[in-house]
Amino acid sequence: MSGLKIRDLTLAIGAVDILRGISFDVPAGTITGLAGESGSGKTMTGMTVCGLQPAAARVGGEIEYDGRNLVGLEERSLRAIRGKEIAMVFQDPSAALHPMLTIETQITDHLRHHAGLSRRDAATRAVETLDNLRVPNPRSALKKYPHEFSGGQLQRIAIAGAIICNPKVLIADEPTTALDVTVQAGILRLLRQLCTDLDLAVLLVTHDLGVMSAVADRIIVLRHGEIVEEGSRFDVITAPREEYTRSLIESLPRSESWGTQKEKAL
Amino acid sequence: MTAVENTRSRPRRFALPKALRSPLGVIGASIIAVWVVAAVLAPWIAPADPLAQSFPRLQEPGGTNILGTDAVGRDILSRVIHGARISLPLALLVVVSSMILGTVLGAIAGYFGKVLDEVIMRVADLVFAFPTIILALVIAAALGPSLTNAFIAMLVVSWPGYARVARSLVMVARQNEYVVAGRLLGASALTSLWRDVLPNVISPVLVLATLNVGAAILELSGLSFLGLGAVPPLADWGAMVSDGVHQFSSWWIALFPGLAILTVVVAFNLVGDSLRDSLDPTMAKAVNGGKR
Amino acid sequence: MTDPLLDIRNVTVSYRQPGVGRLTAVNDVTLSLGRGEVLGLVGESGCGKSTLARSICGLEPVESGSISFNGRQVGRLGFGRRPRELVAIQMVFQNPFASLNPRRTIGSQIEDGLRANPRPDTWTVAGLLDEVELDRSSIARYPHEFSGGQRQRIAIARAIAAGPDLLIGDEAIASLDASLQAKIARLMRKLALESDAALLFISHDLAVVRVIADDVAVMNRGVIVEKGPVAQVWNAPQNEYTERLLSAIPAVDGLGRLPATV
Amino acid sequence: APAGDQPDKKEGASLVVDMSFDVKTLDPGRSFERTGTLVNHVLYETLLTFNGDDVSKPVDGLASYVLSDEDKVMTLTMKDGGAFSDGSPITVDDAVFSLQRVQGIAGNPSFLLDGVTIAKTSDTTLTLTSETPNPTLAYLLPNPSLGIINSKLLTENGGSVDSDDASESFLNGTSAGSGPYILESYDATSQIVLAANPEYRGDQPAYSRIVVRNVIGETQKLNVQAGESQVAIDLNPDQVAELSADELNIKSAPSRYTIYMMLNQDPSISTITSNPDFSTAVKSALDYDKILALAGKGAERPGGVVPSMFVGTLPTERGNQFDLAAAKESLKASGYAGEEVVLHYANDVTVSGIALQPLAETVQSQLKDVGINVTLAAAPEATELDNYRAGKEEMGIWSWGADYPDPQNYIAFAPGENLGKRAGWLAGDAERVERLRAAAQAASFDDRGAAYEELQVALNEDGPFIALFQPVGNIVTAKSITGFTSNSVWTIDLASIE
Amino acid sequence: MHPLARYLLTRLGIGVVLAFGITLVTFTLANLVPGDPVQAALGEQASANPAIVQQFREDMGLDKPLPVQYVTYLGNLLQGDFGVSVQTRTPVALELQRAFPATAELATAAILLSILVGIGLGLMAALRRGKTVDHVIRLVSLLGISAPTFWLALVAYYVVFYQLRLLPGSGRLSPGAVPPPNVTGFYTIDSVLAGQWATFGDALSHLILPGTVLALSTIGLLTRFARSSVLDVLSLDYVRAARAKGLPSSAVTLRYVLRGALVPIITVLGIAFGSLLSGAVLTEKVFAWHGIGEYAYNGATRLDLPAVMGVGLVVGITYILINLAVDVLYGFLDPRVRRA
Ligand SMILES: Nc1ncnc2c1ncn2[C@@H]1O[C@H](COP(=O)(O)OP(=O)(O)OP(=O)(O)O)[C@@H](O)[C@H]1O
Ligand SMILES: Nc1ncnc2c1ncn2[C@@H]1O[C@H](COP(=O)(O)OP(=O)(O)OP(=O)(O)O)[C@@H](O)[C@H]1O
Ligand SMILES: [Mg+2]
Ligand SMILES: [Mg+2]
Repeated sequence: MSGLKIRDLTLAIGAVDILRGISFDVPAGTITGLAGESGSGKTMTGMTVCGLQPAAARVGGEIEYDGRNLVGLEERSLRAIRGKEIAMVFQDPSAALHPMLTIETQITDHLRHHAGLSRRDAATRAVETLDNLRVPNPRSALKKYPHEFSGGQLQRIAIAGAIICNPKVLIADEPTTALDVTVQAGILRLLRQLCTDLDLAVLLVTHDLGVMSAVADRIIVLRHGEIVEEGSRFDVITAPREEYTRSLIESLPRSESWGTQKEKAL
Repeated sequence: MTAVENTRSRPRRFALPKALRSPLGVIGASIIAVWVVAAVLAPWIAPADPLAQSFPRLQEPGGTNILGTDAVGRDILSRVIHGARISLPLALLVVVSSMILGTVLGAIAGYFGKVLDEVIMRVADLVFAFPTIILALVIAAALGPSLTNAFIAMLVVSWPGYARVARSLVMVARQNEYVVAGRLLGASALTSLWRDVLPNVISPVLVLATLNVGAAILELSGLSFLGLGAVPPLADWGAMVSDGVHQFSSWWIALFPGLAILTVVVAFNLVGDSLRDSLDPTMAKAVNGGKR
Repeated sequence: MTDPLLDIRNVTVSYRQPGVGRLTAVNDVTLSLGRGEVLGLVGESGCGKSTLARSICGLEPVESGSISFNGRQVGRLGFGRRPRELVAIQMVFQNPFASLNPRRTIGSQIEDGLRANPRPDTWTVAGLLDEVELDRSSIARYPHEFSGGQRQRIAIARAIAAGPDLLIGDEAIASLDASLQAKIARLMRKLALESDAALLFISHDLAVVRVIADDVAVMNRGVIVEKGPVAQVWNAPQNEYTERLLSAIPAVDGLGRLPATV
Repeated sequence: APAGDQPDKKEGASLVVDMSFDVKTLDPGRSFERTGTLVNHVLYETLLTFNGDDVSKPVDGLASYVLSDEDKVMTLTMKDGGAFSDGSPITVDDAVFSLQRVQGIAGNPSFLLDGVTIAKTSDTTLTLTSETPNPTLAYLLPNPSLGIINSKLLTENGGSVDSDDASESFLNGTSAGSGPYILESYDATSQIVLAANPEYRGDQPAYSRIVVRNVIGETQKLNVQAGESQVAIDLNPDQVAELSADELNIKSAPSRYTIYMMLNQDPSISTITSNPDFSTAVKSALDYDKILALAGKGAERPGGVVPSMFVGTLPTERGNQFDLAAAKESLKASGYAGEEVVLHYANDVTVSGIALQPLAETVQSQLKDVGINVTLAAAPEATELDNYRAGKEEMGIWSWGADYPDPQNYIAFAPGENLGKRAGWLAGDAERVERLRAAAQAASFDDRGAAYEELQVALNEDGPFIALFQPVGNIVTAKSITGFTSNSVWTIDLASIE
Repeated sequence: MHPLARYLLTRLGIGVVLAFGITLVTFTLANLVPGDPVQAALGEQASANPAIVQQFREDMGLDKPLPVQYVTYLGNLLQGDFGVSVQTRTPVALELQRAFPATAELATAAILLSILVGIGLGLMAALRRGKTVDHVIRLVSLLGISAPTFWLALVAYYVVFYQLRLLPGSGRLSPGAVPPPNVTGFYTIDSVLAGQWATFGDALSHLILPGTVLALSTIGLLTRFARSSVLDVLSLDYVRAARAKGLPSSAVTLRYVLRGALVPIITVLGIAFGSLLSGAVLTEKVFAWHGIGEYAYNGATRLDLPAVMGVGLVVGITYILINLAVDVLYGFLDPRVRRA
């Protein structure tokens, strides 16, 4: 099986245990949702998979990818995997793209580095990718700077940069939190489509259960660095086993629970 | 976004104790303390009267005069010690007055905007467009050399730094929702400025002031060096270095007062740095931006 | 029919944007609100919701049209104090970390509210703290000792202390944890209605508004495109934009249905 | 003769002279500062001159002279064969033009010819006629400010003998004289470069090029030590004391400056300093030897204001003397009760390398010992001059440099005269001094010495001036320099440097 | 009109107003001086003669009322005439032409040095945050900003020139050396243009000591600033994103980090320039560098009104131009500014 196998992953900074031994799989062709309250270690998990945890962090356990354990791998080999095989998408696209570099530079520099393509070939590939992701006028978009795009377009561009090297794994850290619902819908569709078309293993980090419910195949709920719930999307949302998960779901305005309270208040 | 962070991590009161916990801050504070003690106790700890020309001229360091004597036979060590009584209080006075003046003007400009802002900030630009020392030079030359006039010159050239910082801080701070809330509850603009805005921008301004004490000492001594500051026979460090220009091979005349300046300025910078490091990043940036 | 409490007629507000020209943030908006009513205002980011709210408070100059409150014209807030009658419009803001002065005790900040109240004896600080379910001992504490949700309650207490006839919540719960949102929203509604005030509840999230407001207005690019009772708008949107907005909300049913895009 | 004809070891080499500049212009008719004088002396020849170091007797320059019996009319006869640097001959018209121009353009040196009428009397002669007997005229003519200018060239470049003259900037770029050097470039702030004048009819100077640089005293010392320059002009005795005579030549001579202190006599300026007893107290309170020590080795203290090398100088013993007891007594008699008196001085000038500041500090400290509270007021000279010349300073320390080597120059210290007025000392204020002054001015050559000595004794006793000392002038040169002449008028004769 | 062009024009307009303000301030200040410029310019004997004093006043236009003097000055200024120095009676424009390039060359050398060294050290310190290198660099930069320039100049002069004889001490060229033909006024550049390599070496060796002394405080300033802005950038998302792309760290540092850190650094360059000029006034005195600092000092102390105003103007305009250049550079580096 391609994709990621995470086994007993631990991460500590100083005396603080941030991840306390978590194990789960991110199989290819599926979206694995990672949920949990703020500070539960969602982002840390994603970063650790890429080997981008803070320098002071101590990592234990295994992250198996393509038959290798990424934990403890030397920086050079990691760098060869990073961006090429395992790509990342961040929460706020306008912060994750350098404001002073053109789109072209930002979505092709690692392509050229990893695949040794010429500038022109890389640009051609970039145009194709942007076009696939339905970014309008891809050719002229390459020459533009991030501030000239809307948030949704930027996130598409960022995703283009992430998939341009044909990675096997995509880690998306709250890719829609900074966006409006209408835009969010588009990005979610895109993720779904990429996952299927490219047989990507997607790790989707989000605290939004609506998003989970829409795209994740499996849901993992993290709390204080431990997995408190894991299961298929339907199971977790309709029949949460953990108290914590339940409270999360109940507080959602989508359920009718608010309505009853409104009547009460009146 | 930034506003969130900035309120979240800001300590409630001025973070002196925490800031001074850093080792460099401690070193800086200790050096300042030593100089302050030296300044206060100067008459008792200085080996000689700083004005008494009672020694052989141009004695090398060592012997009776530990740091040597100057061209008229005064003890350099005593003069260096007494120099602290001039440089330190004057620099503090310059910094405090220009801080008050600059902050008030900058806060008004930042809070009220429009014409007031334009007028105040254009005047500040005007002052900025002059290199400090040249403007101070003209002022000091115009009014005649004296510490008072050096003070006036320094005040004129240093308030804009505070005004800029205060203005930019106030412009951000007045966007804060508690400021708006205060207005909605019926506070007048002045009340709002005084009660809700100023207290929340004052710590970076104070940090800037601490950082500027060093610069003020440097500039004041620069004026004295040019003969436009302290009036002889006052033992002023800058003026003492200037004496050394005429007595080059008697290197001790210029060396020691220069070292005195260096240590004090280093100390204030160390303390200022650790204070700034204790500020949250956005405010620290404002402080950096206002530095000349 | 008596005059409504808040009467917004053909209001247009625009901003000057350097190098671009003027940007009309609120375009010819007409709305009214009576006592005891809860109106939700929804729309996407940047559509002008906050601008409208700020104009109602006199914080933005109105370019054309008029806003009247209790029959009194709302003018732009200048250097002076706000007119006594207009203090009856109070607002709760989005950012719980910026809505309290970090250097004053929460007691004194709530007192500011009481001082602005024409009937100051309606409330006491302690009573208000009870009302928002905070410990009375909090009076002497400073904002940084409270969590985001607690701060938002303090901000609500301060607004309520002023005895408002109109309470505006501008994304008042948006930055809170999902589990807290319901609580705070409920609190606002309850307090507003108990004091016979109107509530203008602004949010970009239609799902949230749906459960708290009686009526809802949908705003798009500065224009109110649809207004009506919540159930009607939710179940049978008249406007195409509202429809789009609604269909983009992911359903939390665990069925993996992708939200619709246009 | 072209320079190439005389093989010389220094041919082609540049001579570097360091001095602190006070130059404002190189127009001889306007220049009266030390640097300008030094340079103009080798750019322009004068009708009369001094022979090397000896300023006691004017000798023939471009002309020879006879003075009429009553000392009123001087007849100058031009010598043949003189030529300007552009090759044109020097005529009597050039001489008349040059002198009249000095008068007409009313520059700093125009006082040299006050009350003198200049007339051409033949193709080779001109006369200078004074209204009153003017025995010093011959001592004035060597002054480089009275250098002879190429009148034709200057007229073509805006020159005239009246206030319409517009040739100053021309003269700042091109010299129009007949001296051993011509001006190559002039920058008032950094340097003046001179090149040998191939048309010069005297002996070609040893150096074909001279760079005079503007450098402060302390740096001059380092430069001459490092071999960066060959001549340093403004070293003070302290600096000289640190030099080794094995490595450098040091020539010290009394300078023409008198450093003096002034006590204002105008009661409206100060009731304290105008009190004669106070004045006397100050005169005895100063420890002159200690002050002299500040001026370093070689400095002297004549008994009065006239420097040691001039006729009529007063021996030290006859001058004021330090007497603490007497000072305290006079101070008591004056009724002085510890009020602040302000001592003014310029903090940006040095006189022969001596800064006034330590001096003022020492005076302050010495007066303190008898109980006089002095506040120092330092200012740049430019600011202070105005105060001083307007007679508004309570006390001041200034220097007076002889404009020409004659004691008559020191009449300025008399009541009602230039300096006297600045001290609030007006004509009629001091009967004895004025009587002695008249006597000194009337004295014939042999008696002048004694007459001026008497005058100075009276000045010391009754006057508001206290002569402090006469600094030494030091010229330090590299060992490669084997000789030069110097005097108090043009400091050093650049053309004489070998 | 292109927004950038309009922006520049606005800035230029403000610059003109500022320059006008500078003349007004200098004029007012210089006329507050208690001394009389005429006394300062005239000798002992001449000043005692009222006729000469009067004529000098007329020559210099000092007999007119102050407002008339000011208006005349402004009028002449528009024709590029800065007036005539009261002290030297030379056109101020001419004197500035001589003095300004000297200072400009010194300041340029110093600023180039500071940019190179300052940014380099700052980057190094930030990348090795908390390590020994970082501490050493911080110490050095702290000393740099804390040492009085005039004192450093003295010490450097004494040690490097006087004791060690490593470098020439004073002046811009060796004594007797002929300056290269004047094109830019920068001896280093002019000598290269004229192909005079010996002169170039000479000018350069004279530039090193004062240039370094002058640069030290700016290096300190820039190092500290560069360090903190690099640290800021290092924590930004786009740097994380760049690293997540598997780019080599040199590419991340140079392309992403430095690029982002440069913008705030550029903005302090204007400030640094101001402090450099202040330093120049003090440094020039020690190194006998006959530049604008010395000219200003002499002008101010000798009450040479036109000279002081000339300096004020030239320096003010330079400051404005430099800040304009900084703004343009800023726009060049940051596309967001380019548009707004
Ligand atoms: N650089 C760091 N050094 C030390 N601790 C860190 C660092 N970054 C994050 N942490 C800590 O690690 C824990 C997990 O953080 P993480 O960012 O993974 O949370 P998260 O689940 O992504 O939260 P959110 O929903 O707010 O993004 C938190 O307690 C946080 O304080
Ligand atoms: N002070 C201002 N100056 C210029 N433009 C502004 C200003 N404030 C807001 N705008 C612009 O006006 C428009 C409406 O802004 P407003 O804040 O009212 O939107 P909003 O609906 O509250 O959005 P959000 O949901 O993001 O809070 C936006 O395009 C915004 O960029
Ligand atoms: Mg996270
Ligand atoms: Mg809003």
